[in-house]
Amino acid sequence: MLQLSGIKKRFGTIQVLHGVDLEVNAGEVHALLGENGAGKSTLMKILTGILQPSAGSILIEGQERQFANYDEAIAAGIGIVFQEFSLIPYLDAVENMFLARELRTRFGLLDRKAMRKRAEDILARLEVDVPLDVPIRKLSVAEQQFVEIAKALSLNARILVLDEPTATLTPSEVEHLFKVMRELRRQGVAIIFISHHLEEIFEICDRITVLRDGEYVGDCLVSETDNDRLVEMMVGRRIENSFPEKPSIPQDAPVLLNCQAVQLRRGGPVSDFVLREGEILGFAGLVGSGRTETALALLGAYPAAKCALQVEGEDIRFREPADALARGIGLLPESRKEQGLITSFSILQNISINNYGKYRRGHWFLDLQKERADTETAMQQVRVKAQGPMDRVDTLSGGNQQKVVIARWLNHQMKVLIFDEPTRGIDVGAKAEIYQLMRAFTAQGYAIIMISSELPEVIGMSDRVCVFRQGGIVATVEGTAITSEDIMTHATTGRVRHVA
Amino acid sequence: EDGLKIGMTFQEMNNPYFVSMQEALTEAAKDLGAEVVVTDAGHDVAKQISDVEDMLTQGIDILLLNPTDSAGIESAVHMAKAQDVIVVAVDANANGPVDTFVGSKNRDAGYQSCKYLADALGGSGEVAILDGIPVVPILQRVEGCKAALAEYDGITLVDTQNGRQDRSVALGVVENMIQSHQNLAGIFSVNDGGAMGALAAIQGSGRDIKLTSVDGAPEAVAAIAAGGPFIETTAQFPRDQVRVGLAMALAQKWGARVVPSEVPIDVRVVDAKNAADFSW
Amino acid sequence: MSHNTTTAEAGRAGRAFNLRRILHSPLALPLIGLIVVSILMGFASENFFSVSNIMNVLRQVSIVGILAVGMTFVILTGGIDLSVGAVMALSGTLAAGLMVNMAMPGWVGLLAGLGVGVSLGLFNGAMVAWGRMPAIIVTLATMGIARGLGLLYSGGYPISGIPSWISWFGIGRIGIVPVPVIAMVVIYALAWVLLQRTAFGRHVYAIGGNELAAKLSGVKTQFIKLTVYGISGLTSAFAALILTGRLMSGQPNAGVGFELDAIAAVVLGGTAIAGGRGLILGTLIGAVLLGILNNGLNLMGINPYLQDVIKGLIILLAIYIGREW
Amino acid sequence: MSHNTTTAEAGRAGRAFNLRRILHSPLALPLIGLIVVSILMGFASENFFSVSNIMNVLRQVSIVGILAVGMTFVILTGGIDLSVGAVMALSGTLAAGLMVNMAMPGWVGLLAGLGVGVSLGLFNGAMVAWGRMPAIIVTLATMGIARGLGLLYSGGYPISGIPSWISWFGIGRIGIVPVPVIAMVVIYALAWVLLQRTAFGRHVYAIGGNELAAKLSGVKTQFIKLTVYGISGLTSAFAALILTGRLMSGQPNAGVGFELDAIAAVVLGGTAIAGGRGLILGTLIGAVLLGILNNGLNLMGINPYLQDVIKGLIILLAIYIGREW
Ligand SMILES: Nc1ncnc2c1ncn2[C@@H]1O[C@H](COP(=O)(O)OP(=O)(O)OP(=O)(O)O)[C@@H](O)[C@H]1O
Ligand SMILES: Nc1ncnc2c1ncn2[C@@H]1O[C@H](COP(=O)(O)OP(=O)(O)OP(=O)(O)O)[C@@H](O)[C@H]1O
Ligand SMILES: [Mg+2]
Ligand SMILES: [Mg+2]
Repeated sequence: MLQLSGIKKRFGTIQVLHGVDLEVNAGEVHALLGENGAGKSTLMKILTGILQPSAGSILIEGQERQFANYDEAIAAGIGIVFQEFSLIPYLDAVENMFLARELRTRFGLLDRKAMRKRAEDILARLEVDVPLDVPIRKLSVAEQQFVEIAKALSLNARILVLDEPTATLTPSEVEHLFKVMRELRRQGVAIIFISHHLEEIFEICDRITVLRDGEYVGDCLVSETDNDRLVEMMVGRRIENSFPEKPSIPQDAPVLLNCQAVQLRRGGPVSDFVLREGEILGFAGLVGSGRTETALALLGAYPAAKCALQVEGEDIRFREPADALARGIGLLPESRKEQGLITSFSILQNISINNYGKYRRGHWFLDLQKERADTETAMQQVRVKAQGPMDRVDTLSGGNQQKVVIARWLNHQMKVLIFDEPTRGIDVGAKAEIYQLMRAFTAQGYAIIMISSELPEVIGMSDRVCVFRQGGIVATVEGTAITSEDIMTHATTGRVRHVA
Repeated sequence: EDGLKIGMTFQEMNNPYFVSMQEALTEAAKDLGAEVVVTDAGHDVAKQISDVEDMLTQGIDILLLNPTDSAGIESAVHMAKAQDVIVVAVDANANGPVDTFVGSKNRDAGYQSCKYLADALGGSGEVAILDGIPVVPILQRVEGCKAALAEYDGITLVDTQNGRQDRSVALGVVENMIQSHQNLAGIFSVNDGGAMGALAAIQGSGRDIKLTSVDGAPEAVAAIAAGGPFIETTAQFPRDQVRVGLAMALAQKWGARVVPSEVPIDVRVVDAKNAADFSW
Repeated sequence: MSHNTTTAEAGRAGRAFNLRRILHSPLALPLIGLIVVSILMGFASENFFSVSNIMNVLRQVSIVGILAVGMTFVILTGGIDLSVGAVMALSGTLAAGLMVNMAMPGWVGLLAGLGVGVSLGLFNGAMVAWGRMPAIIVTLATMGIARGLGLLYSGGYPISGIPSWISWFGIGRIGIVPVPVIAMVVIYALAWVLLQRTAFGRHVYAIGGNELAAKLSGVKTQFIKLTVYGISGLTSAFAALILTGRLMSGQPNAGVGFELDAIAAVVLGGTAIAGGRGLILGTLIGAVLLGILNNGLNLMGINPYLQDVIKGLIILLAIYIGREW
Repeated sequence: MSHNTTTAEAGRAGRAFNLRRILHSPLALPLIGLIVVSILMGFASENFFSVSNIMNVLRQVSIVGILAVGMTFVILTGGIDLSVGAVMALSGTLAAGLMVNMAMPGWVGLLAGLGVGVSLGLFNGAMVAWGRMPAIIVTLATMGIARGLGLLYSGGYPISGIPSWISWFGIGRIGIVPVPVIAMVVIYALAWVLLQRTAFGRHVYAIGGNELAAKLSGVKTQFIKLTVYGISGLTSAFAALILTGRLMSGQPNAGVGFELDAIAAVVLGGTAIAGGRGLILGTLIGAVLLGILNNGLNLMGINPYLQDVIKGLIILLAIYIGREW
């Protein structure tokens, strides 16, 4: 059905793809695997006409094709769900799904009824309930992801590319998606599926192609491989058990952060929790359960109705994240592109952005040498793959961008770090590194709040877990009680405490 | 409600020339016990029409019109006449059934200034014109000036640039003129605002360039009295224009059936000799 | 951010009128502003609420109101058009010039005027869309070029002597409603249909919302941008037509600073200056609000210098109240 | 997007001069534009390259050049300041008024002028930073308010009769170099240090690059924005000082349209109008380029109307060549 051979791509002087092959059959779900920056997204952008290859050929049903732009690829029956969202924030779901492919009435006006009907049909097929009249930016990340998928489905594509669609979904939503993918497979659609979750690969995929550093490593049938072998193909080495040992935290460890009451919206639930030195406190819950908002409220970045905080025993209310930073509380935000990176900046400038207090010369001026030296150290610590600290961050792969944002907090003498979905879109190797890093932080006496939608991660990393539901904490589980059943029960049926 | 209501619309009010008109109007109205409404069109005819419409809504009896543009304002004149308002054009004429036009002889003003300049240069030398906003009175001054210069064989007009009647713009423009014409001997500015900028440029350059202008603004008169490059301004009489205009309107209001359709107000040469005694 | 500023919501609000919906529509705040200012003006000046003054205000609003239509399209895509006033002046001047100096029939002049407006608009659009140059500087340059051309052509003099029927566009009436007001309403209605009921309109919003995403979804972003500036040129030319009718002459100096009034109208109407959000009816409200301010302050006989100050403060207040969070 | 427009790279480029670096610096294109236009002007007018004319050009550039410094700060954060010309006029008028009408010593007047500029700048900044209102409309309103206040205060008359030593700021010289030129160079040097060598400067760029990200990582975005508009007010007041010295009077209507010249200088200098990228030295080059255009076209004795057209076309050409991809 689809055959890519010898695809090469260079950006300026950087060779990103060195002759990659990929063969996908009709009615198959084909996994594309590789570390961050291996070139997966780039390859898919070439397939869909968004980027032009420097060399190589694309054959569809035996015919050589060249797409000058995405439109031509769509016409040839190719659809893609991008790794980065491509929705228009102020248009609603229907308008987004039919953007540039609107249905029209006889008079050339929009046929809004028909579009709405078709959108409802497609979303019903996905078995998701997405509000249709609300601008897309009001929807949760998961809802937006489903709109993206629905948009690609509305093209009736014969070749469908899903670039990390599950990164923002909960397990039950992933199940939804897989059901739809199976149905499409039955209809003969060829699906290319990119994910860093290997268990998903084993669940849904038929065949696998692995890339490493822009090189084609090989392909194989899912039924003929196993987890360890895949990881070795991807990373070139074995990865030990990825979660580090949990240290034992003394019951009387000093409380760094005492959140006495946080209420996101007036009339909503009120939550409280404490964070002790040296611990990792997990925030679990379904997507949209209010974990991110709570975290932002703590820092003063979200206008919560109420937020009573004690930092090291002192009552405090932060007006903006800068105040929190001054008290040693930092955030790794959930969406790196919108909230984390300054894309026009270099890696160096992104890392040192809130660190200038350390790089002073003569009180007022920046010490550029020290800034650079520190940045290079930080980049090595998190293993950012780049040519140098002066590269612009928007040329990095998604995973490497995430590492840059993490590196921002390495040079600080922080007390509390809030990591919101720290491993979203991160490859297995890097994930393990991030976990090690988090434990290294706590060993120095920091405390970490980790918001995560990946249950294994929550269970593997957290010393205690606060489970969120409908905007508030419904339960806090500790030690051996941290099991996936327990957390899921609370997250789906826990009683929400409302106050008068 | 029954008192006399006088409306006056100005083409601009950030120019002492028009500000002094407004002062004269306010004084006169005080004597009469009349109410005064004043608007500032900021050189925008469309806004000026709107201003007139708004004043008509307020029920004015007399409209003193200082048009930004003679042709453009015509519809406002018609509207005013349709409401039986007495319309007197001041300083620049307006098309349409204007009852009286009271204004300076702008062509004469340009002519006299440039004649004075040419004479001061002994009838020969390079001269430049510092132009202004393209409205009829200004264009007439330039015409008059060129006519005067043409009478002297020895005078050559080497440059015409636009200083937009703005001191800061004129300053830069004249600095450039002085750079490009090494033999420049005289400059005529279409108004005193531009002339003050030109004066600063001439003084800054240290060259001997003579400057004349039109208006008779207090600053200009003071500069002429002080001696120096600024040798003459052909004064207009803004306060008198308003006073005469108001008188014409009142005459008609009181029943006069024949009022002059045009009252030209003379201009007067103000130079170092008489500057000390002159004011608007 | 406020969550009542979406196009789709407004679409729904159009369907059934109930108070809730109106209050949650992005039009609510501009409308409240309009009503409050009107009431204040009504108290301050007895003539304000007369039918003749209302028509008077609307007629005065029409020119900037029409310019603001094109401006809305442009701003919705995230651009800006500083050339509208100058393009209007040039288009009116050339139209009048053809009629007077070349003795062409009136309709030829008018068509030529429209042609000039559209051409300059497309020129802007081409620079922005294909030249990938920032709109603010492109249209700033065009503003200078258009002014210069108008003055060059006319030698600085206004051009009068155009056929008298053209005054109908500026001062005619149909019933008691002035022609410029009718023209303005028709243009707003067309713009509404275009923005809310056609694919083109959706694409305009999409580009302003996220240009890259729109492009990736297959929106012909360059073509849409080109068109949007073309529309702005066209509405400038329509404004020129009414201006020419009102002034009965071609005025190369007309419309200085109108671009700023048009921008103010658009923003007062609740459209985001960054693009992507806003409603054309909001612009109409914004334009009327500005007109009422000018008219009311004049009616109250306030010192013209003070008027500038008051107008500035009221605009600030209106934007402050209507700002998003 | 081109990837040679980062501040740090320019920082590096500053350290070692070699041709490669200069050609890859974001300053390269503005500089080439400047050189080409200068050479053209030199051919067209023999006086162009005289020392006295060069000093003349630089002196003329100084006022807009200084305004453009504040404008650069503001634009780098993604904002815009339309009020610079009006704030300059008001600050100069009030300073002159205090000296003349209130008979205060000159330095009190000058300090008061600076105070007025900074206050209005902070007023803009407060509206933008805390009021979360769009900069374009806030500063547009401030422009109207400042103009109105200036005219109200002076009654429309220029205020003359200020102490004669103040003319030193406008027409004095140190050696052969005019004082305004020295002032401009000093202000640019300070701005360069502030932007390239302090944390404040980095934060200015960061806000323009991604405000939300900057905020979440602990940049005091509101404070920085406030400061940036304050700086713009301050540079407007410095420009007023030089203008007052040049005109030896307070001019309430001076500087109309200077905001557009300042924006043009910033953009010609390669700063992205959307913020986040650009260099202060580029702005200097842009301002000089504009000044050379004005001066050269004047020297060539070109019809003033035609000058507007030519200037517009050259700006378009310069931006076209220097645009990013
Ligand atoms: N526009 C660009 N200019 C320069 N380099 C680029 C550009 N886009 C991508 N790259 C580089 O290409 C490489 C491959 O990136 P790509 O996004 O395809 O990786 P990926 O396999 O999708 O990684 P991830 O799993 O993190 O999404 C990366 O090293 C990235 O830095
Ligand atoms: N401005 C807003 N107005 C209305 N609803 C909002 C707004 N912002 C967020 N929400 C909703 O609030 C809910 C909580 O969102 P939040 O992002 O805190 O969830 P979360 O638990 O962190 O989930 P995620 O895994 O997506 O980060 C979501 O359903 C979201 O749609
Ligand atoms: Mg990728
Ligand atoms: Mg979240």
